[in-house]
Amino acid sequence: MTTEAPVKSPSTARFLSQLDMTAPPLEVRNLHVEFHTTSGEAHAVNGMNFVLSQGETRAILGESGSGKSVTAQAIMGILDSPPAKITHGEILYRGVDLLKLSDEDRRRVRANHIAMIFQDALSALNPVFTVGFQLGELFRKHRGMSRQASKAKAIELLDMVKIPAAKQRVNDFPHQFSGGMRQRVMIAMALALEPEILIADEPTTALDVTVQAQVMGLLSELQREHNMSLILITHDMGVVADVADSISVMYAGRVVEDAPVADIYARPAHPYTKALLESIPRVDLKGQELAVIKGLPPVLTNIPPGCAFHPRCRYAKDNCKVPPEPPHYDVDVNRVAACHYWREVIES
Amino acid sequence: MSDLIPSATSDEPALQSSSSEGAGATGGTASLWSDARKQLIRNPIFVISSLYILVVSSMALFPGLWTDQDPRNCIISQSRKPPQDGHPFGFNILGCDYYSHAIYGAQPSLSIAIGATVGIVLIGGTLGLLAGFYGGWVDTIISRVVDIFLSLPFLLGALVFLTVVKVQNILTITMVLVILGWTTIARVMRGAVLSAKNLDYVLAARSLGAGNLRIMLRHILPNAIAPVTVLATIALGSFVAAEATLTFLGVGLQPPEESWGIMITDHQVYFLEAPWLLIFPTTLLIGTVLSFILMGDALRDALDPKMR
Amino acid sequence: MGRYVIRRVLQFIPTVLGTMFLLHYLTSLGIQLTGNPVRALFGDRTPTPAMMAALSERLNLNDPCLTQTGNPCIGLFGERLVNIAQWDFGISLTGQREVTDIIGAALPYTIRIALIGFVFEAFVGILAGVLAGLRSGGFLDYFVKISTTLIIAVPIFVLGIVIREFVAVKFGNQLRADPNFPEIISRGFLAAGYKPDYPWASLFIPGLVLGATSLAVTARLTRTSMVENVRADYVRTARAKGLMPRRITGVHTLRNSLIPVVTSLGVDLGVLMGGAVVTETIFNVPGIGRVAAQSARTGDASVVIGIVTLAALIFLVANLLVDILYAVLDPRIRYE
Amino acid sequence: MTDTPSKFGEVVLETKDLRKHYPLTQGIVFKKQVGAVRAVDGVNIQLRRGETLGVVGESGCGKSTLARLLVGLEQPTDGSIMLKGKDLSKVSSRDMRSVRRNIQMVMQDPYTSLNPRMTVGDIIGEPFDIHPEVVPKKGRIARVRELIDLVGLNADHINRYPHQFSGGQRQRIGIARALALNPEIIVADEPVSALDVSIQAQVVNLLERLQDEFGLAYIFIAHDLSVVRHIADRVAVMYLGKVVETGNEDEIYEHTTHPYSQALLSAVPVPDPALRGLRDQIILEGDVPSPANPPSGCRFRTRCWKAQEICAQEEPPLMVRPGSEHPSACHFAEERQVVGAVS
Amino acid sequence: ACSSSETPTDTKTSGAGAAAGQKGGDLRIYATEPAFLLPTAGDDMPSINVIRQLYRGLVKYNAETGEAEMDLAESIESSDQKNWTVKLKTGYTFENGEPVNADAFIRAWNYAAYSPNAQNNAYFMSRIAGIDEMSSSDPDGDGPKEAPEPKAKELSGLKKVSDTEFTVELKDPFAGFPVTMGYSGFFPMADACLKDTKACNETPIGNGPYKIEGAWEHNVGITLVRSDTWKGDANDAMADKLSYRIFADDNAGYAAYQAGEIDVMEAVPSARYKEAKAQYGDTLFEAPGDTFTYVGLPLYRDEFKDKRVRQALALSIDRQPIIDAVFDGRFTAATGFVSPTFDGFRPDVCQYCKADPAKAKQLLDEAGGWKGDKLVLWGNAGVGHEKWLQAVGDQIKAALGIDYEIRVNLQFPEYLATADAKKFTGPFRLGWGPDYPVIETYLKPLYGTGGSSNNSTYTNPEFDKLITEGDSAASVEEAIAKYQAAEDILGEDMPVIPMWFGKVAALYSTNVDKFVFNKISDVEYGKITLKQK
Ligand SMILES: Nc1ncnc2c1ncn2[C@@H]1O[C@H](COP(=O)(O)OP(=O)(O)OP(=O)(O)O)[C@@H](O)[C@H]1O
Ligand SMILES: Nc1ncnc2c1ncn2[C@@H]1O[C@H](COP(=O)(O)OP(=O)(O)OP(=O)(O)O)[C@@H](O)[C@H]1O
Ligand SMILES: [Mg+2]
Ligand SMILES: [Mg+2]
Repeated sequence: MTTEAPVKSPSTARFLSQLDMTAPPLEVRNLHVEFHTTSGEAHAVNGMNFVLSQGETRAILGESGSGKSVTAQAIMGILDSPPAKITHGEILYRGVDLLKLSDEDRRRVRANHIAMIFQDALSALNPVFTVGFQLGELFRKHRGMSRQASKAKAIELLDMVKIPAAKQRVNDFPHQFSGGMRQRVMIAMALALEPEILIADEPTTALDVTVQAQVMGLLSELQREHNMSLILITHDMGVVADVADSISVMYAGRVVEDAPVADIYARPAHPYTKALLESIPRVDLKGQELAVIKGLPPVLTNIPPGCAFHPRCRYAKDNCKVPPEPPHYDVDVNRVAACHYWREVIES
Repeated sequence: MSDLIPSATSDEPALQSSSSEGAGATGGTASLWSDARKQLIRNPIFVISSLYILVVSSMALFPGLWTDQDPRNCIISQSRKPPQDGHPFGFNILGCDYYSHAIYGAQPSLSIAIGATVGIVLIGGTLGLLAGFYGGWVDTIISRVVDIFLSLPFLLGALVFLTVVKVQNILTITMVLVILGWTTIARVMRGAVLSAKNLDYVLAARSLGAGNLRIMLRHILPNAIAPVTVLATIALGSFVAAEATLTFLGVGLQPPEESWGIMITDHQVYFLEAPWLLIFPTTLLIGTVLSFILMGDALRDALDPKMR
Repeated sequence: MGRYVIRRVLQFIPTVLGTMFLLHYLTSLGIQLTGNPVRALFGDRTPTPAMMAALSERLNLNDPCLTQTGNPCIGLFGERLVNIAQWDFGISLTGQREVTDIIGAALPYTIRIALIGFVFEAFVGILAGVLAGLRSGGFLDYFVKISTTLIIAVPIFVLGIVIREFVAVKFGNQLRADPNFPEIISRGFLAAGYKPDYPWASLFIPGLVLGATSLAVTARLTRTSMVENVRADYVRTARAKGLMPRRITGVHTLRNSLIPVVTSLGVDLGVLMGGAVVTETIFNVPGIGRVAAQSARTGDASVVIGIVTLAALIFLVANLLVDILYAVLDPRIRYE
Repeated sequence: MTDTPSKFGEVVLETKDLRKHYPLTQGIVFKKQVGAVRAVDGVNIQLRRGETLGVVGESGCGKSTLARLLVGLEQPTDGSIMLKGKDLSKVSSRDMRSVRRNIQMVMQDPYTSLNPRMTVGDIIGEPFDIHPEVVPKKGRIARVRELIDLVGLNADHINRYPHQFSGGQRQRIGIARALALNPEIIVADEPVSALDVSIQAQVVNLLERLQDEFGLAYIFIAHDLSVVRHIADRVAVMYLGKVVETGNEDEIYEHTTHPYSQALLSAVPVPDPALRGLRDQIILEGDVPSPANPPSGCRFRTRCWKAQEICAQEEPPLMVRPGSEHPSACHFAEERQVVGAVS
Repeated sequence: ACSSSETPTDTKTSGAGAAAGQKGGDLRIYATEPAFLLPTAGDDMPSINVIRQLYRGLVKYNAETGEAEMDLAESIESSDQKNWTVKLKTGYTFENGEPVNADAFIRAWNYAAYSPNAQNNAYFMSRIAGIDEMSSSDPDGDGPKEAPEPKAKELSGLKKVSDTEFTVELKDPFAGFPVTMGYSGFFPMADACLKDTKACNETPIGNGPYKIEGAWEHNVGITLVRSDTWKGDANDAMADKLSYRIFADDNAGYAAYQAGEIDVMEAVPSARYKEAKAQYGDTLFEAPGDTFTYVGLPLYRDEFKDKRVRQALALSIDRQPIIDAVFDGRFTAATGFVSPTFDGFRPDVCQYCKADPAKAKQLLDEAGGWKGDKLVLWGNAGVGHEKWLQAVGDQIKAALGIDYEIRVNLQFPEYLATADAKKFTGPFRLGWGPDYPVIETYLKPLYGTGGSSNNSTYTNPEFDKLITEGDSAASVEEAIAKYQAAEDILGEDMPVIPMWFGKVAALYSTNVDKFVFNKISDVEYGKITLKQK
């Protein structure tokens, strides 16, 4: 893709000059997000930490409600506030704390530097505008292109994500596409301005396995081509195993284990990760009875003290049940686990 | 119903979507009513309007509680005397105590409104239920009939109906309001039933072998009732106002009935000379209409998870 | 799309016929129940049978079915349909004018006042709704909510009379006392009712009163729709695309939020045309609403039937157009 | 399907050439049928007592329609369903109720499949209201509590409403309802796909336990092939309203012969990074064609890498072909190991 | 009789003097929609108000005295009060140039009388010989058979003598004939007008001091400008322009007056009277009126047959407090059966028309007490009669102890049908307005045997005889004496309870220099002068 000269305002220039290109593309430090609800404050994210390095694919894994999407939206700066409130933490993009930027600068980071793909492409695309309009809009608003030029760009993008007959389909509405194609349109939209970082929030959960394979294949291909860093949010351990470099496992809004992908599957260091791995059936093995994680995920307005996982944990001892929550123990280089008993876990 | 119930009809898209939402998708649905109740008692608007309605209803049901004067006991020489000791609202044209008039006037106004609301809920609800549930030609016919009645402008329609029946009493006015008002409920009900009828739990009951009646009454109706309740509350308010407007147009209740509508219409011309004659009944009326509408709004917000 | 339009148009026919039959039956029943309305023309002087007969014949009230209570008078309905197809709605009781003439003369006024009301309703209503919806739960939201509820709660005739007496007469007189004040405002916009010298300006206040209720409804509907849409996934996408807040609201949120609003506005135009009964009476606008109210009271069946048929037709056509408009605005329907 | 001797009991459910076509109509006043969505188009399956038949396939291939046909929510357009040897289309409507009792359903979405206005007791007890002959009135509450207990919930929760339970618990309530009439067959339409992985295992284990306890036969529909492998004894792979391959778990997963099944299986991600890049992944081009207008001949040919001329002309029957021991509907059926295969 | 469903309010009385002011200006007039602008058809006040400016007839009424004066007629004479000779002045023309001659009158009257033309003013022709041949009735009521064509197309009683003279033969002698000729139903019409009455109704071809400008804008307004063909009194058209603005609601009209949009509003809405008097006292014209409101008694019911019962009922009512409370004093309590503005009016004819509860009770006791159930008071719906009827009921209840209920649910058409069918079950309210300035207009139609509006079914041969004698009396004075004797009989028999007569309350603006009111023919719009700027 050729890039036209971006329209740069002085403030953009100032922002660009702040960036430290030697710093990792993204670093999240001790992020806390709360939601104000009728039944109290819901602590959706409680001290999220991770570092995304250049060209890396980092998977954020966790059950429904563990705060994956909220984290992603916090990074994008598109949380609805109210009710959401970031109470703590830093989100460093190339060393610059996004939370401290002006609204205008923050807006420019989106799509230009960090882009995002959503889970449900049908509702994430505006039903009343053509796909071409929605793609072209990016070029018109961020690059100041003409209608025609932006349409040509849109067609180019559709071609890039392998949508057949892109020239015609650019005038279609989202509902006229199949699920897989819609998700590819979303990918095209996210990649349009060649961001450095792409956040994909469960990009294939709504798709069939065969289509999922297509889309995931396309995504990793494009990631490689554009040398992007990718945050892949999912709860499918299979998908992660196929594409991720490193994994952050979340439980109740907190990373409980952060490790390179191979280590986690081979020797999980946190009881939650371990239980998760044991409880999933595998297509390549006719397993015996599945292991079960007893109990339920915590209610976010009332997270158990100490280790949030302790009520469901078979390793839990008394010190897990009282504050403070377990710190991130260094298990290995690049590897941490938030469990007092990670050694036992890793060895069992 | 041009001037009067558009609040109900036009908010419908929102309602319908809420019904589909309410009936299905979210996990929050389930607790719909109990959650709603919790939310409602904490909502000052809801509490105040319910209290107001309670007061007004008690006037209608037990006027004796509020006044021991006979509103028909008039001294013509007291005509249009301003409020004074023992007669807080003053006297009307014929020298009757205006306060007791206002108290007794609540009954016809509310009877009409409540009667008409019950009517539209029964008729509109039943027809909407049948249309939505059976679909096919039943739906086609009912929908066309709805279209026909819907196309009559409310006030003009009421003028035509009431001039035809000639007799303008609580019953006929209620009937006319029902005839012109049931369609909104029918449409909302139909929409709610349509979205409820293919829900999984209805299919589950079907696969157990449940009959149509059981499915309608036990599974569909309770879950379609929320949007209807909201609409009915708002319609109730509109009907209180409608009674007054019909009286203004000369096709409303006839004396010696005493309704707020009559009181307002009779005395609107004196509003410079004896403003209290207009202000008291109008305030009572607007308060009631307002309370019902706000109550409906609060209900809608409480019942629709999306509005939270 | 074309198919969709044709289907809607075809559905329209039975509805129109049904509406007309309903009206026909009602008026026939009215005559059957209460007797020949011609009698009332003579007031307290009893007319001779010859006079009654002559007038009844002229007014087409001599069909024997009109004396049989409950008879639906199908024959008469057929005649009526044939006549209506030839644009003949009969003649009025008082004055014995062609109903089409009466409606033709009155309609322009109603169209004017409805248009004023409509423009007012659309602009102010949508604006208020959008502002309230964007900051739901904020001060403006409460303000819009309370004021619209209040407007809905006040019977329109009370509102109309209060505005006529206090704004047009009292306040207007103060302005009129000042000879330097522009007449178009003091005598036009603030006229006490319709005034032939100011055919548009003097309809301004009546138009506002007429549009008030619908305005409240539009504002509320817009608000609801906005609130629903500001949290929509595609709005989130628009934000993720780094668009300006103004564009997110103005293009992505508004466009979707306005779909139900625009359709309800379309129906409103029909409602306004038929709903001007009270407003036209209070502000002495010689439109169809005022004529209908008067005719209904004098039992002038053919005028009432003509006007209500017209109003119903306008309403149905508005509905039809709205459905088509809906399909135009929402591609999901268009391509079904 | 071959009647290979089986460790399971007699055949309790069998469909013969079962079809469900949803008409597509056109026309304004007089509607005429211009086509049909062939949601289920000639399906033959057999289910034995105590057996689990897994049905897999992509979205829209007709799995749910098949399920609805089996439990009587839809009437078949053609073909027959034999329940314990009785042809359901020939059973009088009076007997139908008691026959139907033998086959019950568990729905996909635990959030929408329970009436939010009814208590758990009412929900589980409703089958008894509809079939009062099953349990005498007096015994009902006891029976309901028994069922609640059976699915691993606290019987004291009988008066709670569904929203007070988690997804997994709700799915148990749905299962309890299905069990109430002592059916022999349970049709489960994606019973775990709405659940979190950590909860999914609980429900799968429960279903297995109940099968062992009561000798139930399951039709287990899923799009997650891993779960199906875990629970099913035999598997039927569906594509566009047809069964393209069927066989026991081992035959399908280890010795699959139909190209579609192969592609499907190869696309399933395996939670083992060690296998990354080593697996033989077949990526299919394009989307599933519309069931209203399926391709001629073999329906898979438009996406099949093996397709030849004959595939467009002749529809391959579902039968056992040389070189394999289980039926497959492909002219060029050929074994290829995809699962766990390291290329 | 102007049929009014409303509470009879105002009408006429003599106005200010006729000293000529200055001509010119645009007089903006409050009006309601006329039914017709054809003299033969318009019988309602709104129509007549306009017709009188467009057309002129044989006779007019003096603006100050109300006396009948020759207008287009040179003379109207008779020796036997039955055969009348009308001689016309010459030189008058219609707007289109046609002469106003004997034919112009004969053709208009024939047109009015011919029943298939269904002209409302046919009624006024009913004294002329030959009227019966001009109408035919349907043999089977509303049945399928059509009414046959009437036998004659022209009144046999009308004979043209010359262009300027014609004779009228009446069925029965009537001394008041010339006086009635001022009524607009007797105005002449042009040939062109009758050729296309529909067009003539919209753009009248008149012969009066004003002509229409443009056409009648229905429900909006009618604009008249001074006619250049008018040969009569030049002071009959003072303003250059008469702009009638049509209102549907008098409150809206009053608002327009308040906003300075109207110069003359002949009827203040009754409820705003007090306010108007306080605010616009200087420009409020008040005079006694001639509309009569009464409570009829259904003599066809047993309980009302005894005249003492009727007298007792009448005696229990105290009119003035009701008038003050309900109508802000806008009526004059009735003490007889004819209007105080009429020649021949005498105060206190009716001795039972004042409140005397004690005597009432006594009379009722003498009559053997009340024999009916609850007294049902009837009124037509929608115009507020219930208020004063309730007051009346309260007073009767207080005086006689008879409980009452009110039936005001019938709209006017049905109410009249009930009256025609003699189905009132108790006292009923009705109103009456005079057709011509002879007191007979209050007597014969209401109480004469078979009178057109004798809703009480009162019949008294002696009363009938006195009326007939009055009709054929040689002079108006003699006639009045007979009529007064008849009225005395009513005062004793009390077939109805007279309630009150209207009062005129007309508002004019400060633009008006001189307001002219004619006690017979209402506001003289043409004679009103405006302040010239
Ligand atoms: N607008 C909101 N108001 C209140 N709570 C919210 C809101 N949005 C999210 N939450 C809560 O925040 C928590 C984390 O939500 P999040 O969407 O991040 O979960 P997730 O890990 O993405 O789950 P899933 O796999 O279901 O997408 C959830 O418990 C959710 O209920
Ligand atoms: N009532 C219906 N009318 C018309 N077509 C229908 C109807 N129900 C299902 N279909 C169509 O039949 C086909 C099969 O649908 P079905 O729901 O059985 O698929 P499925 O395999 O269960 O898919 P999923 O995995 O998405 O649940 C689909 O193309 C669907 O659109
Ligand atoms: Mg998420
Ligand atoms: Mg399915």
